Amino acid sequence: MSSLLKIDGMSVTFATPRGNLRAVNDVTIELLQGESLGVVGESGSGKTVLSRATMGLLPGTATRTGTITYNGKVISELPKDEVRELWGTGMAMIFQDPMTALNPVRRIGSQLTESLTVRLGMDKKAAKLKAIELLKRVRIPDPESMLRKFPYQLSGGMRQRIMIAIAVSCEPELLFADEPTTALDVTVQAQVLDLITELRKESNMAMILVTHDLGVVAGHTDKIAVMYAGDVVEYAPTRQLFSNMKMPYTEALLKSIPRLETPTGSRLPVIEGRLPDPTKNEPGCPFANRCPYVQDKCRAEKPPLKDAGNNHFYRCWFPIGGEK
Amino acid sequence: MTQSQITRSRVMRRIGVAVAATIAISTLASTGSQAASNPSAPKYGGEVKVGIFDTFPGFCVGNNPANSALMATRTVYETLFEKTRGNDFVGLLAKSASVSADLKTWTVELRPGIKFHNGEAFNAAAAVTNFMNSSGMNFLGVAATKGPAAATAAYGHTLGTAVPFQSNVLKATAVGETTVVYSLDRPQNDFLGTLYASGRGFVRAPAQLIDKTTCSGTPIGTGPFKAVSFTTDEMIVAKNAEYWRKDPVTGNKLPYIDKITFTNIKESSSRQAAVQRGAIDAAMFSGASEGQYIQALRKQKQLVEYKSPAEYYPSLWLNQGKPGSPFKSKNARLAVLSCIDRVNWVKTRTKGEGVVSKSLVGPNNIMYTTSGFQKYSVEEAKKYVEAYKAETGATELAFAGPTDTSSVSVGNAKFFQTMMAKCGIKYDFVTEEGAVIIGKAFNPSPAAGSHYNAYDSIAILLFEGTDTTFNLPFVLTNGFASTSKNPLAGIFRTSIGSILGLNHHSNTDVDKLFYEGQAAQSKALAASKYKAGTALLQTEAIMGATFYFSYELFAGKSLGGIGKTPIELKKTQRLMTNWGIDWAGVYKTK
Amino acid sequence: MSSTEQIATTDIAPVQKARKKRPFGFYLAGFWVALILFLAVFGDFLPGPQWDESFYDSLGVAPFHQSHILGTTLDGYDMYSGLVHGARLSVFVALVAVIVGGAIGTVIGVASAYFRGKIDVVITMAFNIMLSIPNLVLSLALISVLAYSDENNPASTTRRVGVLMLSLTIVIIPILGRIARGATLQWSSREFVLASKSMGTTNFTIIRKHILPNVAPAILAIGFLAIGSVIIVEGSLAVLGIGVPGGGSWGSMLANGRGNIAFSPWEVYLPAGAIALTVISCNWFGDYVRKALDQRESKI
Amino acid sequence: METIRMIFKRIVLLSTVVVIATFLLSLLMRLLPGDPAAVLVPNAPEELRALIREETGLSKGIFGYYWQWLSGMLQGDFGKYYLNGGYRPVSEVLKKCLPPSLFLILYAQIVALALSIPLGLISAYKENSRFDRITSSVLFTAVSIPAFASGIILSLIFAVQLGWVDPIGYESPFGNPVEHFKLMILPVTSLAIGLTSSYTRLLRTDVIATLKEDYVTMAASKGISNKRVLWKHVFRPSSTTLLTSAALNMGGLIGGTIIVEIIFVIPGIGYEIAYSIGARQIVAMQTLIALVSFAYVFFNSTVDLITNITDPRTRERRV
Repeated sequence: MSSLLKIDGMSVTFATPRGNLRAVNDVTIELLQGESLGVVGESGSGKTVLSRATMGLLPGTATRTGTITYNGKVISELPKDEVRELWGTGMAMIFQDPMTALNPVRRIGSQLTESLTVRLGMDKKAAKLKAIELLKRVRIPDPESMLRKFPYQLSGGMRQRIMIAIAVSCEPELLFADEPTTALDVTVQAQVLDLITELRKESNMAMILVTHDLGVVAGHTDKIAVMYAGDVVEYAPTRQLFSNMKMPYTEALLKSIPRLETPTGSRLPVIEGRLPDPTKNEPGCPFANRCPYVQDKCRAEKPPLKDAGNNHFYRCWFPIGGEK
Repeated sequence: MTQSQITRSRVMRRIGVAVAATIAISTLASTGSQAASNPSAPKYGGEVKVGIFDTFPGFCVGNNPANSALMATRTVYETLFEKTRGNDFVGLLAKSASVSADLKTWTVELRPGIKFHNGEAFNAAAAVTNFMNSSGMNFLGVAATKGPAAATAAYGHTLGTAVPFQSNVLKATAVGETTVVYSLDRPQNDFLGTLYASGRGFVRAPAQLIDKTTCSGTPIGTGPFKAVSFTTDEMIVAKNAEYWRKDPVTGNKLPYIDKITFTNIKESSSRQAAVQRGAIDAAMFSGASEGQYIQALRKQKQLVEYKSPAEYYPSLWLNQGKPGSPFKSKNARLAVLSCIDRVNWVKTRTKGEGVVSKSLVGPNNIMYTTSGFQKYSVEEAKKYVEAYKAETGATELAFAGPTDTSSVSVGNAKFFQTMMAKCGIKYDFVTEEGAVIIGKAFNPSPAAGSHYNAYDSIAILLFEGTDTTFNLPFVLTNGFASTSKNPLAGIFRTSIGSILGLNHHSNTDVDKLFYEGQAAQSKALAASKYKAGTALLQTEAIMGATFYFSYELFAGKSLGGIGKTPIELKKTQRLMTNWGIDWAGVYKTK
Repeated sequence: MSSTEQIATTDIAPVQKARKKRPFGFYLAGFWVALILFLAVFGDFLPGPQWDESFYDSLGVAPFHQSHILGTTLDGYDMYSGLVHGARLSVFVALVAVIVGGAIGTVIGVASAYFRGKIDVVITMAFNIMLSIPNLVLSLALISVLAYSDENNPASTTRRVGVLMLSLTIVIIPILGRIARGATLQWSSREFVLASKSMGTTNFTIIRKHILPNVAPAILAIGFLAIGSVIIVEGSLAVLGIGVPGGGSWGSMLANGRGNIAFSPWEVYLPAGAIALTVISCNWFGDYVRKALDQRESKI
Repeated sequence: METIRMIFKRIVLLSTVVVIATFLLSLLMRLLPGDPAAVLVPNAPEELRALIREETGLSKGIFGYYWQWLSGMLQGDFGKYYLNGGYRPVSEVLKKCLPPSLFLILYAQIVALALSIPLGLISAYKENSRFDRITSSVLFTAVSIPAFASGIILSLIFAVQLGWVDPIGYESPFGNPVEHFKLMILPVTSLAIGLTSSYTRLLRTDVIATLKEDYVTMAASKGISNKRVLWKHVFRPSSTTLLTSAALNMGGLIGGTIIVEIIFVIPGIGYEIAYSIGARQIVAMQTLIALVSFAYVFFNSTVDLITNITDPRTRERRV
């Protein structure tokens, strides 16, 4: 399999009234064709920015540095119009909240066929047929009447399926899924994720799945990048990560997932403390203040990214289970 | 059928405070230059747009269109007689007139064969109907038999301020088809002036007069144009194909133009711009308030100026009748009249277009005399103020007057206020809409405790033209003489008859002198009596004046024939008057 | 709390700069308003020609004349003195109308939204009725009726100015009243109000302590805009001949001079400029208050 | 069914507002001191005044008068302008003065919308850019210049000095369309300046908010052009406030055209209102203002209704 996407040393800063805010710090990630990567972290960890920055969907207040190579072509320096050519057909995105990400005043049909007519140049009839097929693929009953509906007439799960249909409509090679299930009921979360994985497998799509829930990525990704305060703090193949967790932060994330076997009434462990202020550049490990294993060195110096072998990287002075 | 012009809502704008002067510019002077300007032969057809500065109040006897609106009205209607440039009368609808030796019976011969726009014949009966309505005689007849309510229901629409202008006529009788005999109460040598009424004595079709629901909205006359439609601010008239007049020089059938649209363009600057750019073919202006526009237009080579003689005489009326007015005191009147800085008024307010008054009327009026006219002197005025205070025990000389809402009128009032302040006189002005002012100044049924004229003083144009008869109802103590045998006198002496004299003075010597003037058998005697009357008004400080002014019409080269079509050979009517020009002989050059 | 996700929004706005400083216009507006207020208060003590005296020998002189710094009108009135004097009337009329109208409107609007029920229905209806008639028409009708007098000595100048202010005040009441009502509705359902209520605080105290301070900025913002509109309406009324009589305000200066634009254009440009600058300044302040308000909102 | 009920409720509310507004107007007219008939026909004899009092219902007290006026209105009798001796029906005047005003307002709205939609979209899209700041300041200044001043200045420059169009007048579009449009240019411009300014600001604010919506990012991520995103995805959801306010202005503008109609001598309804107020023609005045008030309430309710029915978001709220 050849390399599809390579992010090399990407940083993103936002200009805010309180000063520059560093959202993503020097991140390097590689994704092969058909592979899926989970990006995991709390809110504010920079995971959403990472995905949007990669695609180029950032607001004007943001500055991005580093190199992004897509299919062997450096796209980070391309003018906007050429990057846009990739959107939809090359890379596509499924958004977090299906309630807000569908245009409330346009019918499902027009939103769904827009990419088909505009990007693929289909005529209206063909686009409609294709749209119906897409809706069938995302398991929507009675797809023809669906085309005439407005988003408000649909449930959250339905809307998310529509979004998925829109995202895959042009058969992209790379799919960004930004917390695709967060806004949904627990019962439909799994269905939606399974649907995405199935679609992905059918057409060998690569995927970057952004989530705060380690449990979600476990079954659906090949590798995982854990982010904290803009840094990738642990990066490993999925199995490797779960079997040989190095970062205290990853551990804390894992503990915070509610499990069916957790006795009712017991308190769910949460990560104490808060993320550091991203506008300030303080020395030391950013997790130091919240880390149960913190030592003096952690507060003094920021750990570099270390290689644990087996494509496993982490960023900690005192990893769980010790250094390799 | 005479009509008063008092209800000129917008006169206030062209007001002043005035008396006496020399003839500055006369109509006759300006005619020569225009003779050469339009050599082309008259052509038929075309539409013309004209800008005016008054609204259209309607066309019944009670509606008195102000001067520029009168211009439009007079394309539809015609008077019995028309004034010539030599200050004589020439018959228009009438052919001739003769008077008995005692000056009490006037016999008017009408032109035969003239028809109103609705096909009705204009004849002696029609002329009498006009008189019976506008004089109130018809009203009286019904009132006598069926009571005033029935009379109002039938003729209320034709009751207007025209009534006192005809108070000297006891009876009008039709003799045959074309002869009307007017029997007068007092001898009157200038009765044709009464019939002309400064251009307002025009003849309406009996059908119009009789229907009270349509009288003011359906103008039907004999004129060169028929009314097509009118709104408050626009009147459209179209050619009357059956018009009776022919050009006595060329024999051409009149009129030439197909359609004229008269539009009230309130904003002077807009009217100026419109005529200057050729958006309209002609526009009328008032020299009293639009000096800067007139002067700017005068420089435009593409326009021709038609200027009336300076024979419009705004006056300052000092109300002696109103409770609380200071003007029962002669000292108060003298103080105010001595405080009028006419030279600077003319310079500032008329931009030099007016003429400084030296008498209540101008030099081409038979009443003209400088005798007794108060001269401008702040010291004198201050002395009179002191005398007034001593006489009445008042702490100050204070009075009020109205101004309409236009910038010019308010500006005039402000100027007047500053002027009075220099003499220690306190003048307060009250801003009200023109129509409201007219209503309050000429109020035939004042509420208890108020008066026919609600204002201490009012500056307004009522004296116009050269006919004394037209000015009399305003200066006499009552429109109906105390000796009047007019059957209406009983009813109207206390209402309509008494409202026109805005001064509400009680000096019957004034009445006597003017009546003697009207009864005089020779022009010289008449003149001396009139002058004595004017002098009395001036020495007694009954009223004042500031300036005289002219009306102007500016027309583009697209119009020809203005002032070139006499009614009869060698009897050319006036070129430019308060009611503009005669549109019958005007044609479009392209 | 800061979250990058909240900032990350859309790509389709190109580079923008974060703005921290108060814009230059803010200071300009402040300077102008200060100047106008100064002139309105102390104008009569400043040296200069009489504002209501016609200078017969200098009719329509251009600005920068030695004795008439801003020129004179075609009728000989000094422009500088007129503007200084006009500042007082224009600003006075506008301030009175907006402050009094705003106060009444706020009381009614707040009460209406706070107590709800029938009062609210009636007041909302009343506001709608008043708003259904255009500003200018309503004030025209009010003035023409209120300034009319049947007495022998009819409505005086002072009375007309009073009526003018009264009419403009009446026009302002529903405009600001509706804003106050809307803001109160929004705030009175907040938790701290409910909490306060549950602790037995009196309605009056709640309104005074919790509602008014929060509603005030919204009213202030619109109030500034209203001052601008009142100045313009006053000018329009002057054009119609029923503004401040005698050319005492900027509006009536403009109304009087409008016909002379071809002869002495400064008669139009100077008062129009003064009105425009004042209106711009008021709008600026209104905008500034509104933005500050938005920021505060977004922080909560 | 629900829609019908809503429409019915609106109609009831609308009529209530109009009835109360006009009743208050009657009350206001009756505040005029003295005899209202004397106000209508200032120098007519008492007999005529009595006749007019009877005809208008002024003799019947406030309720009688109002009822007579209202029932007249409902039967198409709009009252009269009283002249000294006769009258003109207001309906006749309306026939003449309504079309010019409607054309004027319509054109001003079209021009203002045509300008403010692209301006608002672009300046929101380029928020805080030089374009945005220049547009904002120009519009800010423009709205601060009163219509009467801009009208006079426009007239001086384009009609008097450059002579491109005639300074005044009105032509019917059916008789002389070219002249009609030429004459409309200046008045429409001076009306549209202020409108454009406020519309642009409204739209800009809304578009800035919409641009932050997820669905806009979503649309952009489809790879369609910015232009398409702006028009298809941003403009429509942002336009509700703009269109509502434009529709509301229809009523307000009828009165707001007074000044422009006077300066450019357009025989419209604003002009007639000013005239009837000036001449204290209280019956005509009441009818004309009632029509304006009706227009305002009518447009207000209609717009509300239409957005209620057509904008899925409001339906969502109801659901």
